[in-house]
Amino acid sequence: MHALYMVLIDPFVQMVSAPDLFVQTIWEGLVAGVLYALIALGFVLIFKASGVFNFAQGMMVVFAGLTLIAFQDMGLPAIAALAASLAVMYLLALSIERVVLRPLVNQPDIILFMATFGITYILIGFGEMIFGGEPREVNTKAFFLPQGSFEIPILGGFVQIQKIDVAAAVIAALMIAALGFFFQKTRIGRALRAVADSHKAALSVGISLNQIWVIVWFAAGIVALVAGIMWGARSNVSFALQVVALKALPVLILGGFTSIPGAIIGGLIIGVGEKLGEFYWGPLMGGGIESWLAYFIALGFLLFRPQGLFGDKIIERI
Amino acid sequence: MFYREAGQFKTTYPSDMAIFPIAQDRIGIGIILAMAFIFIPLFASDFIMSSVMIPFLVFSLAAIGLNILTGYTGLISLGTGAFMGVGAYACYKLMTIFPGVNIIVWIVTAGFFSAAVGILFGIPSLRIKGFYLAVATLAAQFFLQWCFVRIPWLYNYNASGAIEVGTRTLFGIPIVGPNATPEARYYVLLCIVVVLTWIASNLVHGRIGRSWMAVRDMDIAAELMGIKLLDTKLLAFAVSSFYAGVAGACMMFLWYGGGEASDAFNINQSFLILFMVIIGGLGSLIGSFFGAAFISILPTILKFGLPAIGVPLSGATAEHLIHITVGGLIIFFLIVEPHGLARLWQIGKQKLRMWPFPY
Amino acid sequence: MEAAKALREDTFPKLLARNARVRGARPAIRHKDLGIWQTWSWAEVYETVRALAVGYRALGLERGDTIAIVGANRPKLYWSMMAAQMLGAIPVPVYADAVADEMAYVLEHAQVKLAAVQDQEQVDKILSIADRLHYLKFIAYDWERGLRDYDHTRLKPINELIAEGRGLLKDPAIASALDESIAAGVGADISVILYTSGTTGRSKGVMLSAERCINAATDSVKFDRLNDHDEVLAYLPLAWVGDHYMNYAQGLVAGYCMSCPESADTVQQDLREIGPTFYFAPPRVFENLLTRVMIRMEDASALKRKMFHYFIGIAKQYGEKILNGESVPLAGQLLYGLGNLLVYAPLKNVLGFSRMRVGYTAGEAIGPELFSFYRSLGLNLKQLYGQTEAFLYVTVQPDGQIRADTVGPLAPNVEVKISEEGEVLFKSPGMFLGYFRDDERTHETLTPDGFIKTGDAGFFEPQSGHLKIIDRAKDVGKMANGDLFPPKYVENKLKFFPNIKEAVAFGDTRDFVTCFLNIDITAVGNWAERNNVVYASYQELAGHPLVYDMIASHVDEVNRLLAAEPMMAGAQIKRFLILHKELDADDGELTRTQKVRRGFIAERYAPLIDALYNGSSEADISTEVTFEDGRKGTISARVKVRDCTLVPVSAHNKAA
Amino acid sequence: MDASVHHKTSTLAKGDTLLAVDNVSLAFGGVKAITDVSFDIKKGEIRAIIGPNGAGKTSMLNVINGFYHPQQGRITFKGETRQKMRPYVAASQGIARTFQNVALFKGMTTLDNIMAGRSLKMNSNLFWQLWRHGPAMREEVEHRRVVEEIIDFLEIQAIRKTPVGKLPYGLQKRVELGRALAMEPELLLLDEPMAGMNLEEKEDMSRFIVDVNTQYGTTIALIEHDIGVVMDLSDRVVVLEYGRKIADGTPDHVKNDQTVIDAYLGVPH
Repeated sequence: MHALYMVLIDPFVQMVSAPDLFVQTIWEGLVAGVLYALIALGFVLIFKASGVFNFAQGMMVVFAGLTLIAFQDMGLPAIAALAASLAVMYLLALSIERVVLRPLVNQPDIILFMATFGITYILIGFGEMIFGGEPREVNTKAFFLPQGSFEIPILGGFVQIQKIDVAAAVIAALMIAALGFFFQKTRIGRALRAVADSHKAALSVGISLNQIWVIVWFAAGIVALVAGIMWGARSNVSFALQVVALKALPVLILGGFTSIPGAIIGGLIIGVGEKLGEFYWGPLMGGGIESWLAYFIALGFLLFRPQGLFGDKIIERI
Repeated sequence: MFYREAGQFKTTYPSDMAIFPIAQDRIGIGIILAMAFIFIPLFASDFIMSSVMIPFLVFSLAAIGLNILTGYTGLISLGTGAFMGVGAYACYKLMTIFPGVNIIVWIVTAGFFSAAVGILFGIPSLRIKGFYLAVATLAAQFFLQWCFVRIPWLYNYNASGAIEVGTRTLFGIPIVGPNATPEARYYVLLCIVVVLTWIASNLVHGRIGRSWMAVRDMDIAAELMGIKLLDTKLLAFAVSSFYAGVAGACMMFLWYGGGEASDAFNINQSFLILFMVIIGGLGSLIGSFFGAAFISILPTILKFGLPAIGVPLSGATAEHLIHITVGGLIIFFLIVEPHGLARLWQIGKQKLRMWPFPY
Repeated sequence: MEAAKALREDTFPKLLARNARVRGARPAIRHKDLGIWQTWSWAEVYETVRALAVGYRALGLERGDTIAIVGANRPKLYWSMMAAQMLGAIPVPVYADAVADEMAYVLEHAQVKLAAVQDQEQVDKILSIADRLHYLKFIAYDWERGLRDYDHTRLKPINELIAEGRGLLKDPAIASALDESIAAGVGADISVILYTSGTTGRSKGVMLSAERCINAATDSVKFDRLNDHDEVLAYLPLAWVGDHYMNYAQGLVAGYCMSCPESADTVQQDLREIGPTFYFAPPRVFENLLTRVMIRMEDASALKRKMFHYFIGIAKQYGEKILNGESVPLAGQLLYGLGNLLVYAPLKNVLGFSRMRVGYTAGEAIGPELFSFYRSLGLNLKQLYGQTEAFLYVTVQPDGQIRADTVGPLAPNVEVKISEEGEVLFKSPGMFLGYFRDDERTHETLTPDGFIKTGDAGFFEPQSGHLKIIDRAKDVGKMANGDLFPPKYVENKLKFFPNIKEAVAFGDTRDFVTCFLNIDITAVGNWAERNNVVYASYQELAGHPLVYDMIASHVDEVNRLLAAEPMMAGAQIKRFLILHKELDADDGELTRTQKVRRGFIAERYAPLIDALYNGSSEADISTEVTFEDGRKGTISARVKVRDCTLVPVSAHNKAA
Repeated sequence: MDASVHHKTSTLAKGDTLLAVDNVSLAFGGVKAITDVSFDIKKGEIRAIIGPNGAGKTSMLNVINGFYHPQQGRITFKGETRQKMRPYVAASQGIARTFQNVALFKGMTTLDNIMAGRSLKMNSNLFWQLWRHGPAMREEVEHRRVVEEIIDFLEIQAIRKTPVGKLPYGLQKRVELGRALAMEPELLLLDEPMAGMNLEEKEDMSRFIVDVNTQYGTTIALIEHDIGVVMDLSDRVVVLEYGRKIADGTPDHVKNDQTVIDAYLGVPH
């Protein structure tokens, strides 16, 4: 009886009795969710355009972040470092297309998926060799990102909010708006959407498949760079992030592999869900349930909606 | 070239359906077994034994397990490491609770615990397919990994959180623990691997293997033929996890000899075994061995081989190089032969059978 | 004839009974069926054949009756022969691919009362000619597929006959009657009637007696030391003497096991699986095989191809010498050993010849190069010369006396003499009793002193005592200038090239030799692919200028070879053409054993022959053809004629 | 042949109703695939289902063997009426099928594909399977025999051990028929068995279908576009258009039906 009470009733009593803490938890969940969403976003871009389940997206975030830091270390001004990092991400996209994707065209999905494992491994080895294995922080000041925090009085308590988190949310929103614009209004964006439907359609727009791949991987690289900056600004960037980056996967399941809004909403749900779970239920189980809760949320969700939040009902044909 | 198939005709179905219907293949297997049982223990150094052969065998077992699930049944799993962990911890608990029973019994029994957990996490596979299922298996990976750390009962409340292994013997010879020689551990492991490989081969060549492959190749057709999808998939999960579990127990007790276990069964281990299966060849038992050899021995070669030939290599650089090399080779192999080393082997064998003709 | 008297088993049923007694558990016959080699031991075969005999008896088959055996090599058809012989009836194997007309003639002429056939196809064929078969009472069939709904008043599966026979045999009276019937058979009985297709006229039914068959087979079994551990593949037509001799007679005498292939498509695979120790094939089979080997090697990597040809060269140099036990330099032995490891042994394995102890070829002259090729690989391939009327053997090459250009010395107990016209005449242990219901031709064939005329021209090589066959006696011609013209000799030289499938040479009473050629569509098609020659049909490929060029180079090569031989130098080919269609047995251009019918072809393609001799560069031809389904049609074509270079015969050769 | 394919014989006699579909309607989301269709299949007959593309033919087969579940209607098979079929029930009760786009197990050999068709009849337990001995091996051999007879029947001996993915399309179709036959079905559903075949292959396939029907007494329902083939093979024809039944009867009757002629000639409604 007691156990049931602890699980089913007590957490809610706590929420109501300390509403400011509840709001604070939700806020932190949302912030974590934004980061998950950013990683998921890069993933969705690639999957949508090329059908590749890009396992390396998390690693690309780390790599992009560390590259930026390395350029700053070399004394480059922020803008120049940013530009140089973008160039590196472009080169990365180009070489992935050349070395990996092009020779593997028309192979089954699982093969391409495995190839992105290979990319991950190379990025890890290469990254650690160049940048070292130490966690690094992004110099937030150089990017005019706000620091410190402010508090909002709410429901008889206070909610502490990091300014950088607000900035992250804003930037993420801008990023999504920009992507939306890119997909809806530009020629290349439309071509990318076409390619998701059929490769032939894309060709008829006059863009080769290879170009499209470079573009989406580069776009994913940009998203990774932004995610890397945000993440690095909040805490730090290290290769350990790779595991955190895997959290983007349940987000995808929730949101669907091809839906950009899905990635965002999924990210927020997962972020909030796991923070609430950790804060209110975690202690019952010895803590640390954050490491798996996201997957269980996604799993539970899948059982009822295998096609994801925004997917269409699958009619199996034969 | 070495094949002399003329005159090897089959007059009964059992001989036609034998796993090695060609005499030369049987001889080849005999030679390999003789090498494994006689020559390697005789001539290999302790270092080779404990750093090359034992890891290779442990990984082979795990790879066979994952191959049954992914290669034969078409279900991608990213949780093999965790299932290995279940085996290791189950074995640890069993040997602590029943110290009188031989450790080998518990190593094998541990597989059943792993199988049970595997079935549990396999249930979603009825509704979830492809990458979605892969993500679902991550739930198992992280949840179980969490359990290994957060449930002190599993590691007998040792302050270090590690598995502590005492000496265990078979016929008076220590096979587990600090006193066990590499040879003794190798032999135990080899026997387990040989028997389990034989069983796996029996399974995949029979009705069960066919239903696994049917589900893999065309699940709807399989279902309409009366193959029960859930049963088939769960059996694959169970068998696969059994192998992973035994591999995990072997890893902990015959290779590592105890230690910080939660780290050994993390997500990277799962990935590594998936690589073995892919590079070795999906849906091929021999491919599992190839893949295991490739992925498990390659780092050792890089780490010890390069310095030996005069290339100076610090520990850290070696790690990085290994990552790059493994990653590069994965991509290389996928491009050259997406069906893995097993396919190359098969093509080579076919060439030898048809020699001097090209096909 | 001493051996014959000592023989207790003078009929095949008695041999079968002996085998069942002496080696009852050893395999007697295999059949690749339902995926595996179903095997029956001698004891099982004996039991089954007895049952089948009783089954046939119940259908009214009696001593002296004939029963037609129609189909591919199937155990139940062989058993039907044995069963018939148990009853004292005479099996008459018939070519399964015979068209309805031919079959009607043979069945009616042989007065068959029953027919044991393979499947629906044969049943349909016989039913379609049933009104012409006045003696035929009943058809037994092997494969039941598709026959379920047929009217079964005169039709029954062989299986059922066996089952009924088994039931009846439970009655001791019937069993002992069967035993008596077997015992009543004597060696002088007609054992089998083999219809020879013959290059001219209607088929003749060669009557062979049991003891003569068994004597001949006993001789050859001893000659090649065959025993009951040998294995053969039964793939030759049942009606051909080769199959009846090698598989049926020798098998029963030596007690070895014959294996029946799964289907005509799988013979090559089945041959590989069985790996026979004793093998018999007409030259054509070896020729096709070599063509296929060469074609498949063309697709190999450059390195492998080089290696292959290098070692084939080594084999040419040393292989035959090693096989004949002659001395070979050590380097040669080592190279040959390496070649054996890398090429010969694996090649033999792929072809299914790994276990072959003795191999024979006969039926036609074999190209010397072709013959050497197989010999050089280490295959103990030998030639024999024989005839249906002899129950095969007249001459045979013993181990160690093997030559490509002769057919060997006399077989054991055979007598041969050469007539004044150069025709080969013989007397042999297996010689026939006569043609069934054809005394006239029997008399034509026999000389007054009891020798059989072979119709072949030949002579004994003085130094070796080997017989050399030149050609059919009536075909060997003289050219206008008196030079010898042996058409087959020329044709065989041409046919050794894989690209040339068939050749018909003309030159009798003419000023020079010309020939028709058929290209081998597989070989030339392959060549065309590699040389970017585009074609839509056989006809188009055959007329392609590049193909002509290639074939012309082959003909030139043949001319060089002919020029090197003093007797044949005059028979060099001056002009040739490539026919627009393949010569076909269905059109009467070939015999059922795939021999060319030169006279018929000359008549049919008269305008082309005119063109060859009147100097025109092309000619129109229109011929009637028979399609597979029996429909007739015409094809017309314009065929080009090509001139060749004649090699001057050197003074040295002339002198020699 | 000593052993033969033992076909499941229900108590039904030839000519009894084997399967009846009553007022079945099926929709996906708002899209209606089948609207209120009823027809029956009699034991021992060859029943054709024809209609223009998108008429709901394949959906109908999917309803019959339980892959789709209709929103309305009933299915009666061998006297048992159900609201909807379940795939497993359909298979174990004796309904087998082939698919419009060959649905073979591509990675397996011809032999294994057909063996897989025997799955329902094989039941040796896991223990024996582990060792591939005793009952497990006996069972394998026993079923191999049956499968070999099917291979013989369909004349595909030469490709017995070829992975089906490497076979030409016509042979794949034949193997798929073999796999369905291995289930010893009472009702065999063939979804465009001759699609994409040349004339000779079509003739072969027609012969096999007729032989299956006569030799094993299997009831056959087939979808086919080649009207000539349909008219030759089938005893009765049901015509669908836009998910509705527009005609039902003997080939002759259907051929002369004005609605059918309009449907095929595309007369606007």
